[in-house]
Amino acid sequence: MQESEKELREVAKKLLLEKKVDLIIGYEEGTLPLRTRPIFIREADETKKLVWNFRCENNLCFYLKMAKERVGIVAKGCDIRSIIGLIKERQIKRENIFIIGVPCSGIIDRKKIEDILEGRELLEGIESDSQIILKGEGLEEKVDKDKLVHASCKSCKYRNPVLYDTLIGKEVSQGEGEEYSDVEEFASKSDNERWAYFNDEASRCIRCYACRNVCPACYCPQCFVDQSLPTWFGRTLHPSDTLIFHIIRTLHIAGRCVDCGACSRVCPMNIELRMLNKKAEKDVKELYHYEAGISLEELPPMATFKMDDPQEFIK
Amino acid sequence: MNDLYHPRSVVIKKTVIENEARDIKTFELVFLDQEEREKFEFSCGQFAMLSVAGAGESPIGIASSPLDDEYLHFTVKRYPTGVVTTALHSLEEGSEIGVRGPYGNFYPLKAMEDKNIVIVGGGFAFTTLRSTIRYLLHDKNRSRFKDITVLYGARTPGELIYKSELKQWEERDDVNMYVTVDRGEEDWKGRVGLVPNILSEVAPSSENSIALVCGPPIMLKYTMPPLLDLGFSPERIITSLERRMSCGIGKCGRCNIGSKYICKDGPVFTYKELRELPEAAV
Amino acid sequence: MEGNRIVSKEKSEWKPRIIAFLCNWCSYAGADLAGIGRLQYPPNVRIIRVPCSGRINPYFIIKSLQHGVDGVLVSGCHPGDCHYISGNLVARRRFAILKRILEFAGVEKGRVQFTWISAAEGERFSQVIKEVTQEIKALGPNKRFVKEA
Amino acid sequence: MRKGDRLKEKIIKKEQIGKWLEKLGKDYEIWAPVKKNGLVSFYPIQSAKEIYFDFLNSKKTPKDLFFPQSEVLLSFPKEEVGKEVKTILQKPRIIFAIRPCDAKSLALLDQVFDSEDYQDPYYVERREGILLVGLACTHPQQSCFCTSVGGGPFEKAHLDLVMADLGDGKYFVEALTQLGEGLMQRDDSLQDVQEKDREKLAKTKEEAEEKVKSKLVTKGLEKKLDKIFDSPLWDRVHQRCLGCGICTYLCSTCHCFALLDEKDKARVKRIRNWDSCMFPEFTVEASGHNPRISNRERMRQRVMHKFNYFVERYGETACVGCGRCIQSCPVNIDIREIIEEIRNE
Repeated sequence: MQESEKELREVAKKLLLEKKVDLIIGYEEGTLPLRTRPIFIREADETKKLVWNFRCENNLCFYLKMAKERVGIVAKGCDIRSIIGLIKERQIKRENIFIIGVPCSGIIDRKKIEDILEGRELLEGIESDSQIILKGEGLEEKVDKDKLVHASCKSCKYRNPVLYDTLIGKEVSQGEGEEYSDVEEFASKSDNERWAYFNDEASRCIRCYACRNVCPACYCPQCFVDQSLPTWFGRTLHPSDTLIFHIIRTLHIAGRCVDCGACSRVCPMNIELRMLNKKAEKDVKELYHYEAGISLEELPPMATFKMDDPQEFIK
Repeated sequence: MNDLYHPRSVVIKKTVIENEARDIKTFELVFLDQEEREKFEFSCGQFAMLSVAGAGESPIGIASSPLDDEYLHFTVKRYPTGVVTTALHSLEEGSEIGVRGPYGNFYPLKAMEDKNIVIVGGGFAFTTLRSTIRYLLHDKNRSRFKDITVLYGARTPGELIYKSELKQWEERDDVNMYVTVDRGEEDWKGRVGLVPNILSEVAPSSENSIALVCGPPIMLKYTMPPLLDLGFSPERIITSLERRMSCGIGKCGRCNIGSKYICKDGPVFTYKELRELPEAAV
Repeated sequence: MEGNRIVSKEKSEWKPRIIAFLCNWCSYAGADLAGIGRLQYPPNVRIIRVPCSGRINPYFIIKSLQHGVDGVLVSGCHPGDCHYISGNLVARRRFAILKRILEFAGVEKGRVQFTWISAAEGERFSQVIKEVTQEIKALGPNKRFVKEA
Repeated sequence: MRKGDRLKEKIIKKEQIGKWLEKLGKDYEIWAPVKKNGLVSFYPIQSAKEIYFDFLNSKKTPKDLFFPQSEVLLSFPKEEVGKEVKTILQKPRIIFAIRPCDAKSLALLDQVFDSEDYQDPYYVERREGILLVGLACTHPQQSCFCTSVGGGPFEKAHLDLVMADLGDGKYFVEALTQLGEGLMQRDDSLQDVQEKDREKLAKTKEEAEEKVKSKLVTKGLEKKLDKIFDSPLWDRVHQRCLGCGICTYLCSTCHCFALLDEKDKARVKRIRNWDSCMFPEFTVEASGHNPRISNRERMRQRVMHKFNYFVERYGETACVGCGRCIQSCPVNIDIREIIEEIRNE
């Protein structure tokens, strides 16, 4: 990790000095234990602030959507898939983006740390190669990184960038395990159980829209939920309103979602948004043999059709 | 107990389409309960929340004079994304809507007595100025004010509102009327020119005068320098601001500019106050 | 509102309220044909004519459920017959995902149904309405997404 | 209240709390911190067993018990108007174990919703019908800065009764209002305070205060802000912002709202929902014009409102230093840093 961080800083510095880019978007250390956060660098000197580690949890594509200059972006496998989506949907121009690809063995899910802490406060977190040491008042616990990896990353098959201008560090081994086991297990429950689950999740939603705002695939100038004429759905906290918001968002990003997991990670109310999105991803794969963010050419599945698309569901 | 947010019922007695684009309408509203009209004491420059059940509420300046005690006038522009304005425009005469208010402060009518009054208005923001003109020109009031100059402009002749009244005022000899349009049309025989330019041409004296200015932000911006040049001090220039509002009573937070709430501490501000407000952009 | 009253009556009397979004160029004419042919079908369906099944936004379907209808039927032209060449084909993908997601979230199978009915299929129309009505009746009143007053 | 009245101080053992609450539960609906789905929030409880005593602070602020995120104000047809505001609280309520910072936030909201010129009936009824039983904060977090904005982990202001965990299985209880005293007297098994309890309390308090490591100078901040409305600082601090509503919706002092109508089968409801100045739609006018065009303007508004406009209007900073915005911001925007930057500007 140390090595690649060094390499990253050098690459970024060079890009700025050679004026290949005007801006580097990457990660720096944050103000809370184990937190990193986005940083915007325009001066070569500042590149020493850049970090790359297990804790770089943000998907930085959000910032590409508004960047007007030539941008160098530090991007993990999933972030790059998001970038491919944005290029394909003509939200950004390939020639304006310099992709600094970083192979990634998975990133942290801070909610798992909260579970371990059980209400105690984390005062310090130290990251080593394979472990995180959690320190607090009367607390010192070593946890394997494997146990803290975000659910999206575990079975990720795109840990190595599929598109990049430069690659930092060495390629890593792909994620293992069955990608859709959670979805399948959940699908085997009864209608009522599934409905109760989603209703319960949606009842916690506070409509902060962080999931939507952070989502690289959500770039509509005005979201359907904010539209006033017509006002499609209510703006109350009624679980019907909030669940509809999440379901429609899932439909909107079906075939475009790359399962970067950002929506789940930003949710302050621990709503498991991945469950819906993963299901849509699975369906798109099954029905239309499409995976988002892999090729720059293939049309997004929901924007096209084939004469012989499956239609067993049509009466 | 829930009086604060409780609209009073009014009936749309009459509607007048004011402009060629047909998206500005004046609504004549009559309270179902005349007592409510008496309680609805307002002054020129104030606004009220008009509500259409199911669509919501919208803050609209009161266009009738406080002395028009039978009815209230509101002139409303319909916007394609305006839920309430669209709903209002679709209503027929006889429909029932709600009114909540009056809210906000008003033009300093008392301080204007024994002074020359210069009124500068642009486009559809002329509504509360119309209320003021009606008030000033009322038989009971006219003698309390000195010279009255009204300068009103719109983009095109078709966009001038209150046309029949403009004509009436032009015919009076106790008010100096100047009506102008940015772009003339074939049958337009009146003035052509931007409000700030016409203002400089007309050059009303600033001595013992107060100016009331209301219009789109861009007009306000360009009207201030000529007024200052004419010798109007910033505290003698009175204007009215607009912002999105929801509660009308200074609580919901959206019309917040600096420590002020437009709905409660405004909408009427002197140019002096305005210059001290961040974000006002005038 | 009338339907609302029906719902609140005894369960034995309960009659489902179903919204059918029908493509103007095929299924709507099919319904017409069923009418002209005096074909009997249950009166529980309220028809909304749309210019093409491609016009049907998932919002319409979900909003219908939120408003308390008991079932939604969408019917368009058979593949290859779309008046606008491919409206129904793009829609087919959209419906496929929508149906799967709704069912995943716990909306009962059969609550939201899709079909193709051409202008010539009056008989089929009445048959489909019979079936859909029966199936939705069997499911009972819709409880999913309903935002109670 | 007579200060220093020792009769108003008692000791309660942790295991006694259940009994005490059971007695209070006869007349009051008790809301307390409960952990569900990994989150601590205030819920009505039946038994003290449900209470999660070891919470740092609740995820959401208890402000929504006074000013709910979504509330029906009126409904039409009009024959129903007026019936709507029935008694909102079925039973008087106690919020048990509210943190001092959150209690302070209610005092700030009072300025807005219960002032001389405006009493919000919905808010006022709840405020009058809900007693505040505070739990002093023995574990302030790194992100806490209550002491920099006029509060403290053991601050007693605005509470009816305050409790402090002495760490030895005992809680120090102090009644601060007559109502609070009433609550205390409900249980005669509460014990008298011994001198060593008092010493313990002082020590715990001192330790807690020491834990509030973030020290910010907020004095004079409003004057500084007066001068930097157009500073390039705002270009920097907003850069990371996603424009979501987490900071506003988890904030214990944010109070902006929107009124909107909703139609269902039978009637029209006029609803008051929280709103956030971080959303573009907050200020966009019917004409489409938006005076706050980007996150830069919106974030500036949020900071200015808390540390300048509110101070000018009500004489206090609209921030209680609870640190929720810092903890939950998805991109780690830290208000402490922003304040520091403003001071250095």
